[in-house]
Amino acid sequence: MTGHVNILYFAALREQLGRESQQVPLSANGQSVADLLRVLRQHDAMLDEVFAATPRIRVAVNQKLGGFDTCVQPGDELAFFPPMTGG
Amino acid sequence: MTGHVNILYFAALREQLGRESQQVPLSANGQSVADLLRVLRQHDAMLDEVFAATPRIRVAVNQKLGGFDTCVQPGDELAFFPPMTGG
Amino acid sequence: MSVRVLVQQAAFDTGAETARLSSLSDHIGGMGLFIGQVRGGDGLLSLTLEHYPGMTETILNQLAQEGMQRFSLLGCTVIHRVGRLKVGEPIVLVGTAAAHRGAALSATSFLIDRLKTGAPFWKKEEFANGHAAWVDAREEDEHAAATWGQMPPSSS
Amino acid sequence: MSVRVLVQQAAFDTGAETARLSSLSDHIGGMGLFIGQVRGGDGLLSLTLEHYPGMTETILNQLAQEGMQRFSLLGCTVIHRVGRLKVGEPIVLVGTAAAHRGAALSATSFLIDRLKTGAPFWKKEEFANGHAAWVDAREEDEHAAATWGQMPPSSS
Repeated sequence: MTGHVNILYFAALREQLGRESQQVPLSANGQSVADLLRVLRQHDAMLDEVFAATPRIRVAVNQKLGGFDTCVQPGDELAFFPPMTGG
Repeated sequence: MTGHVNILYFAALREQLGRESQQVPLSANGQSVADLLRVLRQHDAMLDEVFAATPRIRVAVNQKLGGFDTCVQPGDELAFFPPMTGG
Repeated sequence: MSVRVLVQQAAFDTGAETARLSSLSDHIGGMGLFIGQVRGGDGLLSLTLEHYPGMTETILNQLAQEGMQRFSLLGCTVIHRVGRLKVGEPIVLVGTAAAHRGAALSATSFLIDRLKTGAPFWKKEEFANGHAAWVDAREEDEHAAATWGQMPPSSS
Repeated sequence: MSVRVLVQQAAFDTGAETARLSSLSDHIGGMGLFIGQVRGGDGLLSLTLEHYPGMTETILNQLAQEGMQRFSLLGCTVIHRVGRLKVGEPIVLVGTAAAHRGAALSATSFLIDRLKTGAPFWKKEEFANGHAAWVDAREEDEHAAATWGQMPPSSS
Protein backbone atom coordinates (compact mmCIF):
# COMPACT_ATOMS: atom_id res chain seq x y z
CA MET A 1 0.00 0.00 0.00
CA THR A 2 1.48 3.36 -1.05
CA GLY A 3 0.32 6.91 -0.69
CA HIS A 4 1.47 10.12 0.81
CA VAL A 5 1.50 12.06 4.02
CA ASN A 6 0.83 15.75 4.41
CA ILE A 7 3.36 17.60 6.56
CA LEU A 8 2.68 20.95 8.22
CA TYR A 9 5.20 23.31 9.80
CA PHE A 10 4.35 26.01 12.33
CA ALA A 11 5.85 29.13 13.84
CA ALA A 12 9.67 29.44 13.70
CA LEU A 13 9.95 26.16 11.75
CA ARG A 14 7.50 27.40 9.11
CA GLU A 15 9.35 30.70 8.80
CA GLN A 16 12.83 29.21 8.59
CA LEU A 17 11.79 26.61 6.04
CA GLY A 18 9.84 29.15 4.02
CA ARG A 19 6.98 26.68 3.66
CA GLU A 20 3.91 25.82 5.69
CA SER A 21 3.24 22.37 4.26
CA GLN A 22 4.44 19.71 1.85
CA GLN A 23 3.24 16.36 0.62
CA VAL A 24 5.70 13.49 0.70
CA PRO A 25 5.23 9.97 -0.69
CA LEU A 26 5.06 7.14 1.81
CA SER A 27 5.86 3.89 0.12
CA ALA A 28 5.83 1.37 2.93
CA ASN A 29 3.94 0.77 6.13
CA GLY A 30 5.60 0.46 9.50
CA GLN A 31 7.64 3.62 9.28
CA SER A 32 7.92 5.80 12.34
CA VAL A 33 7.99 9.59 12.31
CA ALA A 34 11.74 9.35 12.99
CA ASP A 35 12.25 6.97 10.02
CA LEU A 36 10.37 9.29 7.70
CA LEU A 37 12.17 12.37 8.95
CA ARG A 38 15.57 10.72 8.48
CA VAL A 39 14.79 10.07 4.80
CA LEU A 40 13.44 13.57 4.31
CA ARG A 41 16.51 15.18 5.86
CA GLN A 42 18.81 13.11 3.63
CA HIS A 43 17.08 14.55 0.55
CA ASP A 44 16.46 18.11 1.73
CA ALA A 45 19.50 20.05 2.91
CA MET A 46 17.43 23.00 4.12
CA LEU A 47 15.13 20.80 6.17
CA ASP A 48 18.17 19.06 7.63
CA GLU A 49 19.79 22.36 8.56
CA VAL A 50 16.67 23.87 10.14
CA PHE A 51 15.85 20.73 12.13
CA ALA A 52 19.47 20.42 13.28
CA ALA A 53 19.42 24.06 14.49
CA THR A 54 16.05 23.87 16.29
CA PRO A 55 15.92 22.26 19.73
CA ARG A 56 12.90 20.50 21.16
CA ILE A 57 10.84 20.07 17.99
CA ARG A 58 7.41 18.56 18.69
CA VAL A 59 5.36 16.36 16.39
CA ALA A 60 1.64 15.82 16.04
CA VAL A 61 0.19 12.94 14.01
CA ASN A 62 -3.36 13.54 12.83
CA GLN A 63 -3.58 16.56 15.12
CA LYS A 64 -2.60 14.56 18.18
CA LEU A 65 0.64 15.17 20.03
CA GLY A 66 2.88 12.14 19.64
CA GLY A 67 6.40 10.83 19.92
CA PHE A 68 8.88 10.42 17.10
CA ASP A 69 8.31 6.68 17.40
CA THR A 70 4.67 7.06 16.34
CA CYS A 71 3.88 4.88 13.33
CA VAL A 72 2.99 6.80 10.15
CA GLN A 73 0.27 5.61 7.75
CA PRO A 74 -0.49 6.81 4.22
CA GLY A 75 -2.98 9.66 4.43
CA ASP A 76 -1.75 10.85 7.80
CA GLU A 77 -1.31 14.51 8.62
CA LEU A 78 2.00 15.24 10.35
CA ALA A 79 2.90 18.53 11.94
CA PHE A 80 6.26 19.73 13.28
CA PHE A 81 6.53 22.74 15.56
CA PRO A 82 8.49 24.30 18.43
CA PRO A 83 7.27 24.09 22.05
CA MET A 84 3.88 25.75 22.35
CA THR A 85 3.55 29.20 23.91
CA GLY A 86 -0.14 29.96 24.27
CA GLY A 87 -2.10 31.92 26.82
CA MET B 1 -13.31 60.93 83.61
CA THR B 2 -16.81 59.68 82.87
CA GLY B 3 -18.78 59.31 79.69
CA HIS B 4 -20.48 56.63 77.70
CA VAL B 5 -19.81 54.03 75.06
CA ASN B 6 -22.01 53.27 72.09
CA ILE B 7 -22.72 49.57 71.56
CA LEU B 8 -23.87 48.11 68.25
CA TYR B 9 -25.32 44.65 67.64
CA PHE B 10 -25.40 42.91 64.26
CA ALA B 11 -27.13 40.02 62.53
CA ALA B 12 -28.59 37.31 64.79
CA LEU B 13 -27.58 39.23 67.93
CA ARG B 14 -29.38 42.35 66.72
CA GLU B 15 -32.49 40.36 65.88
CA GLN B 16 -32.62 38.40 69.11
CA LEU B 17 -32.06 41.49 71.24
CA GLY B 18 -34.55 43.51 69.22
CA ARG B 19 -32.15 46.46 69.20
CA GLU B 20 -29.33 47.56 66.97
CA SER B 21 -27.55 49.90 69.37
CA GLN B 22 -27.54 51.29 72.88
CA GLN B 23 -25.56 53.83 74.84
CA VAL B 24 -24.21 52.80 78.21
CA PRO B 25 -22.44 54.94 80.77
CA LEU B 26 -18.79 54.21 81.45
CA SER B 27 -17.79 55.62 84.80
CA ALA B 28 -14.21 54.47 85.17
CA ASN B 29 -11.17 53.92 83.01
CA GLY B 30 -9.33 50.66 82.81
CA GLN B 31 -12.35 48.47 82.14
CA SER B 32 -12.05 45.72 79.59
CA VAL B 33 -14.80 44.68 77.19
CA ALA B 34 -15.34 41.62 79.40
CA ASP B 35 -15.68 43.80 82.54
CA LEU B 36 -18.24 46.04 80.86
CA LEU B 37 -20.18 43.11 79.45
CA ARG B 38 -20.33 41.43 82.88
CA VAL B 39 -21.95 44.53 84.37
CA LEU B 40 -24.36 44.87 81.45
CA ARG B 41 -25.47 41.25 81.69
CA GLN B 42 -26.08 41.60 85.42
CA HIS B 43 -28.54 44.44 84.73
CA ASP B 44 -30.14 43.17 81.52
CA ALA B 45 -31.72 39.72 81.65
CA MET B 46 -32.41 39.63 77.93
CA LEU B 47 -28.85 40.53 77.03
CA ASP B 48 -27.62 37.88 79.46
CA GLU B 49 -29.89 35.26 77.93
CA VAL B 50 -28.99 36.06 74.31
CA PHE B 51 -25.25 36.21 74.99
CA ALA B 52 -25.41 32.94 76.95
CA ALA B 53 -27.21 31.24 74.05
CA THR B 54 -24.93 32.54 71.27
CA PRO B 55 -21.57 30.84 70.78
CA ARG B 56 -18.49 32.56 69.42
CA ILE B 57 -19.54 36.19 69.75
CA ARG B 58 -17.00 38.60 68.29
CA VAL B 59 -16.26 42.13 69.41
CA ALA B 60 -14.95 45.18 67.56
CA VAL B 61 -13.74 48.28 69.37
CA ASN B 62 -13.84 51.43 67.28
CA GLN B 63 -14.46 49.30 64.20
CA LYS B 64 -11.41 47.17 64.79
CA LEU B 65 -11.67 43.47 65.66
CA GLY B 66 -10.43 42.94 69.17
CA GLY B 67 -10.39 40.60 72.11
CA PHE B 68 -12.64 40.74 75.16
CA ASP B 69 -9.60 41.95 77.09
CA THR B 70 -9.43 45.13 75.00
CA CYS B 71 -9.56 48.23 77.21
CA VAL B 72 -12.64 50.41 76.77
CA GLN B 73 -12.49 54.21 76.89
CA PRO B 74 -15.35 56.71 77.14
CA GLY B 75 -16.51 57.60 73.64
CA ASP B 76 -15.59 54.22 72.19
CA GLU B 77 -17.82 52.41 69.73
CA LEU B 78 -18.24 48.74 70.61
CA ALA B 79 -19.87 46.19 68.36
CA PHE B 80 -20.90 42.61 69.12
CA PHE B 81 -21.70 40.14 66.37
CA PRO B 82 -21.58 36.47 65.37
CA PRO B 83 -18.77 35.06 63.19
CA MET B 84 -18.74 36.85 59.83
CA THR B 85 -20.12 35.15 56.73
CA GLY B 86 -19.33 37.36 53.76
CA GLY B 87 -18.50 36.56 50.17
CA MET C 1 -6.31 54.62 41.82
CA SER C 2 -5.11 51.07 41.61
CA VAL C 3 -7.31 49.89 44.51
CA ARG C 4 -11.09 50.08 44.18
CA VAL C 5 -13.34 49.02 47.07
CA LEU C 6 -17.11 49.36 47.02
CA VAL C 7 -19.92 48.22 49.29
CA GLN C 8 -23.22 48.76 47.56
CA GLN C 9 -26.73 47.47 47.04
CA ALA C 10 -26.60 47.81 43.25
CA ALA C 11 -25.33 45.11 40.90
CA PHE C 12 -21.85 45.53 39.45
CA ASP C 13 -20.69 45.47 35.84
CA THR C 14 -18.08 42.74 35.44
CA GLY C 15 -17.10 43.90 31.96
CA ALA C 16 -16.51 47.49 33.08
CA GLU C 17 -14.58 46.37 36.16
CA THR C 18 -12.33 44.16 34.04
CA ALA C 19 -11.76 46.99 31.57
CA ARG C 20 -10.81 49.34 34.42
CA LEU C 21 -8.27 46.86 35.83
CA SER C 22 -6.88 46.13 32.38
CA SER C 23 -6.23 49.80 31.66
CA LEU C 24 -4.29 50.49 34.87
CA SER C 25 -0.89 49.58 33.44
CA ASP C 26 0.81 48.42 30.25
CA HIS C 27 2.69 45.95 32.42
CA ILE C 28 -0.35 43.87 33.24
CA GLY C 29 -0.05 40.36 31.83
CA GLY C 30 -2.92 38.69 33.64
CA MET C 31 -6.06 39.38 35.61
CA GLY C 32 -7.84 37.08 38.02
CA LEU C 33 -11.49 37.45 38.90
CA PHE C 34 -13.79 35.73 41.33
CA ILE C 35 -17.52 36.35 41.34
CA GLY C 36 -19.69 34.87 44.05
CA GLN C 37 -23.40 34.52 43.50
CA VAL C 38 -26.40 33.26 45.48
CA ARG C 39 -26.39 29.47 45.13
CA GLY C 40 -29.85 27.91 44.93
CA GLY C 41 -31.00 24.61 46.39
CA ASP C 42 -33.17 23.31 49.27
CA GLY C 43 -35.86 25.83 48.41
CA LEU C 44 -33.66 28.87 48.99
CA LEU C 45 -35.21 32.06 47.65
CA SER C 46 -32.79 34.77 48.65
CA LEU C 47 -29.98 35.94 50.90
CA THR C 48 -30.04 39.18 52.80
CA LEU C 49 -26.59 40.63 53.38
CA GLU C 50 -26.10 42.78 56.48
CA HIS C 51 -22.88 44.66 57.14
CA TYR C 52 -21.19 47.07 59.54
CA PRO C 53 -21.01 50.37 57.65
CA GLY C 54 -17.65 52.04 58.00
CA MET C 55 -15.83 49.05 59.42
CA THR C 56 -16.59 47.05 56.28
CA GLU C 57 -14.96 49.60 53.99
CA THR C 58 -11.96 49.92 56.33
CA ILE C 59 -11.40 46.16 56.48
CA LEU C 60 -11.84 45.69 52.72
CA ASN C 61 -9.37 48.49 52.00
CA GLN C 62 -6.81 46.98 54.39
CA LEU C 63 -7.32 43.60 52.76
CA ALA C 64 -6.90 45.06 49.27
CA GLN C 65 -3.74 46.89 50.30
CA GLU C 66 -2.34 43.72 51.84
CA GLY C 67 -3.08 41.88 48.57
CA MET C 68 -1.39 44.63 46.53
CA GLN C 69 1.82 44.34 48.56
CA ARG C 70 1.87 40.61 49.09
CA PHE C 71 1.39 39.74 45.42
CA SER C 72 2.93 42.86 43.82
CA LEU C 73 -0.38 43.63 42.17
CA LEU C 74 -0.80 46.41 39.64
CA GLY C 75 -4.47 46.76 40.52
CA CYS C 76 -7.18 45.26 42.66
CA THR C 77 -10.97 45.56 42.96
CA VAL C 78 -13.31 44.36 45.70
CA ILE C 79 -17.04 45.01 45.35
CA HIS C 80 -19.48 43.51 47.82
CA ARG C 81 -23.23 43.89 47.62
CA VAL C 82 -25.55 44.25 50.60
CA GLY C 83 -29.31 43.94 50.97
CA ARG C 84 -31.63 41.25 49.62
CA LEU C 85 -30.26 39.18 46.74
CA LYS C 86 -32.17 36.43 44.96
CA VAL C 87 -30.84 33.05 43.84
CA GLY C 88 -28.49 33.56 40.88
CA GLU C 89 -27.70 37.18 41.69
CA PRO C 90 -24.06 38.23 42.08
CA ILE C 91 -22.86 38.97 45.63
CA VAL C 92 -19.19 39.77 45.39
CA LEU C 93 -16.51 40.54 42.81
CA VAL C 94 -12.80 40.26 43.50
CA GLY C 95 -10.46 41.27 40.70
CA THR C 96 -6.68 41.44 40.51
CA ALA C 97 -4.17 42.56 37.90
CA ALA C 98 -0.52 41.55 37.88
CA ALA C 99 2.43 41.13 35.57
CA HIS C 100 2.05 37.35 35.63
CA ARG C 101 -0.84 34.96 36.02
CA GLY C 102 0.42 33.20 39.17
CA ALA C 103 0.30 36.38 41.23
CA ALA C 104 -3.11 37.40 39.86
CA LEU C 105 -4.69 34.02 40.57
CA SER C 106 -3.12 33.57 44.01
CA ALA C 107 -4.17 37.09 45.00
CA THR C 108 -7.73 36.38 43.88
CA SER C 109 -7.89 33.32 46.16
CA PHE C 110 -6.27 35.24 49.00
CA LEU C 111 -8.76 38.11 48.80
CA ILE C 112 -11.90 35.99 48.68
CA ASP C 113 -10.66 33.57 51.36
CA ARG C 114 -9.86 36.42 53.73
CA LEU C 115 -13.00 38.39 52.92
CA LYS C 116 -15.27 35.45 53.78
CA THR C 117 -14.40 35.36 57.46
CA GLY C 118 -12.61 38.66 58.02
CA ALA C 119 -15.01 41.35 56.79
CA PRO C 120 -18.15 42.24 58.77
CA PHE C 121 -20.86 40.77 56.56
CA TRP C 122 -23.61 38.42 57.67
CA LYS C 123 -25.98 36.40 55.51
CA LYS C 124 -29.56 35.50 56.27
CA GLU C 125 -31.25 32.84 54.16
CA GLU C 126 -34.93 32.96 53.24
CA PHE C 127 -36.66 29.82 51.98
CA ALA C 128 -39.79 29.14 49.91
CA ASN C 129 -41.49 27.55 52.94
CA GLY C 130 -41.17 30.79 54.90
CA HIS C 131 -38.26 29.64 57.04
CA ALA C 132 -35.43 32.16 57.50
CA ALA C 133 -32.10 31.66 59.26
CA TRP C 134 -28.73 33.28 59.66
CA VAL C 135 -25.95 31.38 57.89
CA ASP C 136 -23.48 29.74 60.25
CA ALA C 137 -19.80 30.40 59.70
CA ARG C 138 -18.20 27.41 58.00
CA GLU C 139 -15.13 25.95 59.64
CA GLU C 140 -13.58 25.26 56.25
CA ASP C 141 -13.83 28.98 55.42
CA GLU C 142 -11.91 29.80 58.58
CA HIS C 143 -9.28 27.23 57.67
CA ALA C 144 -9.02 28.67 54.16
CA ALA C 145 -8.47 32.16 55.58
CA ALA C 146 -5.92 30.84 58.07
CA THR C 147 -3.77 29.22 55.36
CA TRP C 148 -2.80 32.75 54.27
CA GLY C 149 -1.40 33.52 57.73
CA GLN C 150 -2.52 36.04 60.29
CA MET C 151 -3.87 39.41 59.28
CA PRO C 152 -1.10 41.78 60.46
CA PRO C 153 -2.20 44.14 63.24
CA SER C 154 -3.36 47.32 61.53
CA SER C 155 -2.11 50.64 62.84
CA SER C 156 -5.07 52.83 63.74
CA MET D 1 -23.98 23.81 26.41
CA SER D 2 -21.93 24.02 29.56
CA VAL D 3 -18.59 24.03 27.69
CA ARG D 4 -17.77 26.89 25.33
CA VAL D 5 -14.52 26.91 23.37
CA LEU D 6 -13.64 29.55 20.80
CA VAL D 7 -10.54 30.38 18.79
CA GLN D 8 -11.00 33.71 17.09
CA GLN D 9 -9.35 36.92 15.94
CA ALA D 10 -12.02 39.17 17.43
CA ALA D 11 -11.97 40.51 20.97
CA PHE D 12 -14.23 38.84 23.52
CA ASP D 13 -16.83 40.38 25.84
CA THR D 14 -15.92 39.51 29.42
CA GLY D 15 -19.25 40.76 30.77
CA ALA D 16 -21.27 38.66 28.34
CA GLU D 17 -19.13 35.57 28.97
CA THR D 18 -19.57 35.94 32.72
CA ALA D 19 -23.33 36.36 32.30
CA ARG D 20 -23.47 33.22 30.17
CA LEU D 21 -21.60 31.16 32.77
CA SER D 22 -23.68 32.60 35.59
CA SER D 23 -26.95 31.61 33.93
CA LEU D 24 -26.02 27.95 33.34
CA SER D 25 -27.31 26.69 36.68
CA ASP D 26 -29.00 27.87 39.86
CA HIS D 27 -26.46 25.77 41.73
CA ILE D 28 -23.52 27.99 40.81
CA GLY D 29 -22.01 29.63 43.88
CA GLY D 30 -18.79 30.93 42.36
CA MET D 31 -17.08 31.73 39.10
CA GLY D 32 -13.38 32.06 38.43
CA LEU D 33 -11.97 33.99 35.50
CA PHE D 34 -8.51 34.52 34.13
CA ILE D 35 -7.82 37.01 31.39
CA GLY D 36 -4.39 37.19 29.82
CA GLN D 37 -3.33 40.29 27.93
CA VAL D 38 -0.28 41.47 26.01
CA ARG D 39 2.19 42.71 28.62
CA GLY D 40 4.25 45.71 27.52
CA GLY D 41 7.86 46.50 28.30
CA ASP D 42 11.26 46.50 26.55
CA GLY D 43 9.73 48.31 23.60
CA LEU D 44 7.27 45.55 22.76
CA LEU D 45 4.62 46.68 20.29
CA SER D 46 2.58 43.56 19.64
CA LEU D 47 2.31 39.81 19.70
CA THR D 48 1.22 37.74 16.73
CA LEU D 49 -0.51 34.52 17.74
CA GLU D 50 -0.24 31.60 15.32
CA HIS D 51 -2.15 28.37 15.86
CA TYR D 52 -2.86 24.97 14.32
CA PRO D 53 -6.46 25.18 13.11
CA GLY D 54 -8.47 22.11 14.01
CA MET D 55 -5.99 20.69 16.47
CA THR D 56 -6.30 23.80 18.66
CA GLU D 57 -10.07 23.43 19.01
CA THR D 58 -9.73 19.70 19.70
CA ILE D 59 -7.12 20.21 22.42
CA LEU D 60 -9.02 23.07 24.06
CA ASN D 61 -12.23 21.03 24.10
CA GLN D 62 -10.42 18.06 25.68
CA LEU D 63 -8.89 20.38 28.25
CA ALA D 64 -12.25 21.96 29.05
CA GLN D 65 -13.87 18.54 29.43
CA GLU D 66 -11.07 17.40 31.70
CA GLY D 67 -11.58 20.53 33.81
CA MET D 68 -15.34 19.90 33.97
CA GLN D 69 -14.84 16.39 35.33
CA ARG D 70 -11.86 17.00 37.54
CA PHE D 71 -13.41 19.97 39.37
CA SER D 72 -17.12 19.06 39.01
CA LEU D 73 -17.70 22.28 37.14
CA LEU D 74 -21.15 23.48 36.15
CA GLY D 75 -19.74 25.42 33.22
CA CYS D 76 -16.48 26.38 31.57
CA THR D 77 -15.36 28.81 28.86
CA VAL D 78 -12.06 29.02 26.98
CA ILE D 79 -11.61 31.74 24.37
CA HIS D 80 -8.23 32.29 22.74
CA ARG D 81 -7.49 34.98 20.21
CA VAL D 82 -5.16 34.62 17.23
CA GLY D 83 -3.55 37.14 14.90
CA ARG D 84 -1.78 40.38 15.76
CA LEU D 85 -2.54 41.83 19.19
CA LYS D 86 -1.12 45.09 20.52
CA VAL D 87 0.17 45.76 24.04
CA GLY D 88 -2.76 45.87 26.46
CA GLU D 89 -5.07 43.81 24.26
CA PRO D 90 -6.68 40.68 25.72
CA ILE D 91 -5.36 37.33 24.49
CA VAL D 92 -7.20 34.64 26.39
CA LEU D 93 -10.18 34.21 28.67
CA VAL D 94 -10.68 31.19 30.90
CA GLY D 95 -13.87 31.06 32.92
CA THR D 96 -15.27 28.44 35.27
CA ALA D 97 -18.47 28.05 37.24
CA ALA D 98 -18.88 25.71 40.21
CA ALA D 99 -20.95 25.21 43.33
CA HIS D 100 -18.09 26.47 45.51
CA ARG D 101 -15.24 28.93 45.08
CA GLY D 102 -12.41 26.47 45.66
CA ALA D 103 -13.34 24.35 42.65
CA ALA D 104 -13.89 27.40 40.42
CA LEU D 105 -10.54 28.98 41.31
CA SER D 106 -8.53 25.74 41.12
CA ALA D 107 -10.09 24.91 37.76
CA THR D 108 -9.21 28.36 36.44
CA SER D 109 -5.55 27.83 37.36
CA PHE D 110 -5.62 24.32 35.93
CA LEU D 111 -7.02 25.45 32.58
CA ILE D 112 -4.64 28.34 32.02
CA ASP D 113 -1.59 26.37 33.22
CA ARG D 114 -2.36 23.50 30.87
CA LEU D 115 -3.33 25.73 27.96
CA LYS D 116 0.00 27.58 28.06
CA THR D 117 2.12 24.60 27.09
CA GLY D 118 -0.43 22.08 25.84
CA ALA D 119 -2.39 23.86 23.11
CA PRO D 120 -0.83 24.59 19.71
CA PHE D 121 -0.35 28.35 19.89
CA TRP D 122 2.86 30.22 19.20
CA LYS D 123 3.66 33.84 19.94
CA LYS D 124 5.88 36.14 17.93
CA GLU D 125 6.97 39.42 19.49
CA GLU D 126 7.41 42.61 17.50
CA PHE D 127 9.40 45.51 18.97
CA ALA D 128 9.53 49.24 18.33
CA ASN D 129 13.12 48.92 17.00
CA GLY D 130 11.93 46.56 14.26
CA HIS D 131 13.21 43.40 15.91
CA ALA D 132 10.84 40.42 15.87
CA ALA D 133 11.29 37.04 17.55
CA TRP D 134 9.33 33.95 18.46
CA VAL D 135 8.74 33.61 22.18
CA ASP D 136 10.65 30.76 23.80
CA ALA D 137 8.71 28.32 25.92
CA ARG D 138 9.29 29.08 29.60
CA GLU D 139 10.42 26.23 31.81
CA GLU D 140 8.30 27.50 34.68
CA ASP D 141 5.21 27.23 32.46
CA GLU D 142 6.04 23.59 31.80
CA HIS D 143 6.50 22.99 35.51
CA ALA D 144 3.17 24.69 36.25
CA ALA D 145 1.41 22.44 33.75
CA ALA D 146 3.15 19.36 35.13
CA THR D 147 1.93 20.03 38.69
CA TRP D 148 -1.56 19.09 37.49
CA GLY D 149 -0.36 15.63 36.41
CA GLN D 150 -0.16 14.11 32.97
CA MET D 151 -2.78 14.85 30.35
CA PRO D 152 -4.55 11.49 30.03
CA PRO D 153 -4.13 9.83 26.61
CA SER D 154 -7.14 10.87 24.55
CA SER D 155 -9.04 8.17 22.73
CA SER D 156 -9.21 9.00 19.03
